[in-house]
Amino acid sequence: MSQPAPEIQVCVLSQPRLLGAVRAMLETFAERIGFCETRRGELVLAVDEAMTNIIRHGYGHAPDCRIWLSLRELPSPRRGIRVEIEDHQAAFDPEEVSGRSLDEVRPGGLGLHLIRQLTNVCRHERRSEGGMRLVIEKFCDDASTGPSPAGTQTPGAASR
Amino acid sequence: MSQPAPEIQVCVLSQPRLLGAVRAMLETFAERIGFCETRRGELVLAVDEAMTNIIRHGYGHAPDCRIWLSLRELPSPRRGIRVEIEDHQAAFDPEEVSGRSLDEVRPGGLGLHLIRQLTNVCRHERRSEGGMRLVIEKFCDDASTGPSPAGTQTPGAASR
Amino acid sequence: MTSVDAMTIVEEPRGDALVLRPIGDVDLSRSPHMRERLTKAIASPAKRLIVDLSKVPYMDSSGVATLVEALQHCRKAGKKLVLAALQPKVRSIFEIAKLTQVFDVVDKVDGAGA
Amino acid sequence: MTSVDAMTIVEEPRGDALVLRPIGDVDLSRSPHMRERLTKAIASPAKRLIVDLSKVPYMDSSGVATLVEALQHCRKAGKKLVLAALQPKVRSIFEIAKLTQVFDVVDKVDGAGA
Ligand SMILES: Nc1ncnc2c1ncn2[C@@H]1O[C@H](COP(=O)(O)OP(=O)(O)O)[C@@H](O)[C@H]1O
Ligand SMILES: Nc1ncnc2c1ncn2[C@@H]1O[C@H](COP(=O)(O)OP(=O)(O)O)[C@@H](O)[C@H]1O
Repeated sequence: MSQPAPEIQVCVLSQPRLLGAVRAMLETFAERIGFCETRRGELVLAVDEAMTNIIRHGYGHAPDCRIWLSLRELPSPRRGIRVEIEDHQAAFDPEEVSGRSLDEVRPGGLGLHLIRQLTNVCRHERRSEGGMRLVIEKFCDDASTGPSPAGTQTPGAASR
Repeated sequence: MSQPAPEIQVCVLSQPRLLGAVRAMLETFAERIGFCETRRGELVLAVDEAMTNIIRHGYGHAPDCRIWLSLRELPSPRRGIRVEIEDHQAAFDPEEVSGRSLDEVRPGGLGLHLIRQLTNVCRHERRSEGGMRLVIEKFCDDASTGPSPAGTQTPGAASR
Repeated sequence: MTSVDAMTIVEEPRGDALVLRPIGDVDLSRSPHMRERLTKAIASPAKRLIVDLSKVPYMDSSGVATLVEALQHCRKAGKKLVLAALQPKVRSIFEIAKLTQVFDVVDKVDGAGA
Repeated sequence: MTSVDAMTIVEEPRGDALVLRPIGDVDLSRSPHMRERLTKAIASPAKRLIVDLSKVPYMDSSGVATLVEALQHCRKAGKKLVLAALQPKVRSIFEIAKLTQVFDVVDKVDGAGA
């Protein structure tokens, strides 16, 4: 890749108790980049949801798998952050599982919806080494909550 | 190495503005492990001083070098954390530069002193790949401030 | 240390209501514990459960799912579930999920008739 | 974005004293900016500098070094440097460095004769 190195790269074990430390790091990084409290809270939630999904659906709660994150300041003039979140799980098709309709009241089915809603760019890729890469971008001056429309409403179909 | 994988590994560019994010992560990790506010503040300061020294003395403020950290919960019954901080700089001899005497009032010369004072284990190693590895351990129930005596008083002798 | 953390949840009976006050972030590591405590509270004689979220600065969808589940169980048991004192970040996840209409949400525990 | 951050430092003249109130962590990314501001303040007509640390939750040795350097410059210039309202974590680094005796340290800005 010809893009500059990420400012911060993290490899974290797939354990829920470690999520808080990653959130704290991202929150502080976003603050230094110039995100207001609301926007950085949204970014942190989106990334937390992605890690939560990997732990639950990707790794089925196995505590010794790995999640990789890279944090990058977006090049000016666009102020913002790109976060890439990678796993080594069996791939799933995010088009197939675009979250539930928000009009149903039931537990769950909210994660993918939140990730799309809270970010300016949100793209799933298959890694050539196996597993998935979720690329998220969030801009400092994102006035609305996210651009990406909720896709088709077919919850709970994918891997594991 | 036969020891279990570190809970969290970080690779961060050698830029002062990124230190805050690493501190926030370590602080939250230590809180979850069970460190009280005072002890985790000490651990965070020790690790910050180590990164600061690498940025200043190891890399001479070059912003595109790398610092690696690994965070590991110590196996029970010892509650605590091991942090390893690695760089790819020219090696220096920490025995030769054990910080200034605290009776002199002058700016600087405090970093190594603090690192030793605030930790229960503090050991510099040469990496076989080049560069240094600083291994720090801090226990939750560390009642005193650190065990390691200040070494010889020969400030400002090493590399760069 | 297990992978799932216990969290402090203060319980306080108030007349025929029970106030539950979780303290700290409610994420995937803590929502299982909150779920357990809610299940117990629903099985108690209390007619209303008031979840005081004033001490919860952060909640993710696993916490929201836990509360939605508790709401369903309360309805089945003929009980009321009230959410009180949501901090702004927590309120906004309920708003995005269009759940502020579904729950009884009040500004203060005292406003929950407790 | 440069590698060295500006930080907010509020300045407030009080009689013949100047109060400097940095806001936020003082680490390697911010101590150069604090150094600049202290240098200017020492060059000002103020006879005493009072550094109000009540809004500094964290300081590392680069911040301490900056203050030690300012102390030396103040002494040369026949001025007084007072540190006020240190938070516990910041106080403890001054204690470990045996610097609480070297600086004038007061609990409150008002106690600094300002
Ligand atoms: N990282 C992932 N790996 C595998 N499957 C996933 C992943 N993320 C989401 N999914 C699938 O998409 C569905 C919807 O996810 P989500 O919207 O987060 O709701 P929930 O996690 O509550 O089911 C999940 O039930 C799961 O089948
Ligand atoms: N990571 C490092 N790489 C190279 N030299 C170092 C490193 N850490 C410390 N040193 C050397 O040890 C000396 C003492 O370090 P320290 O006690 O932190 O005080 P200061 O950094 O203020 O000089 C430094 O001046 C430097 O010569």
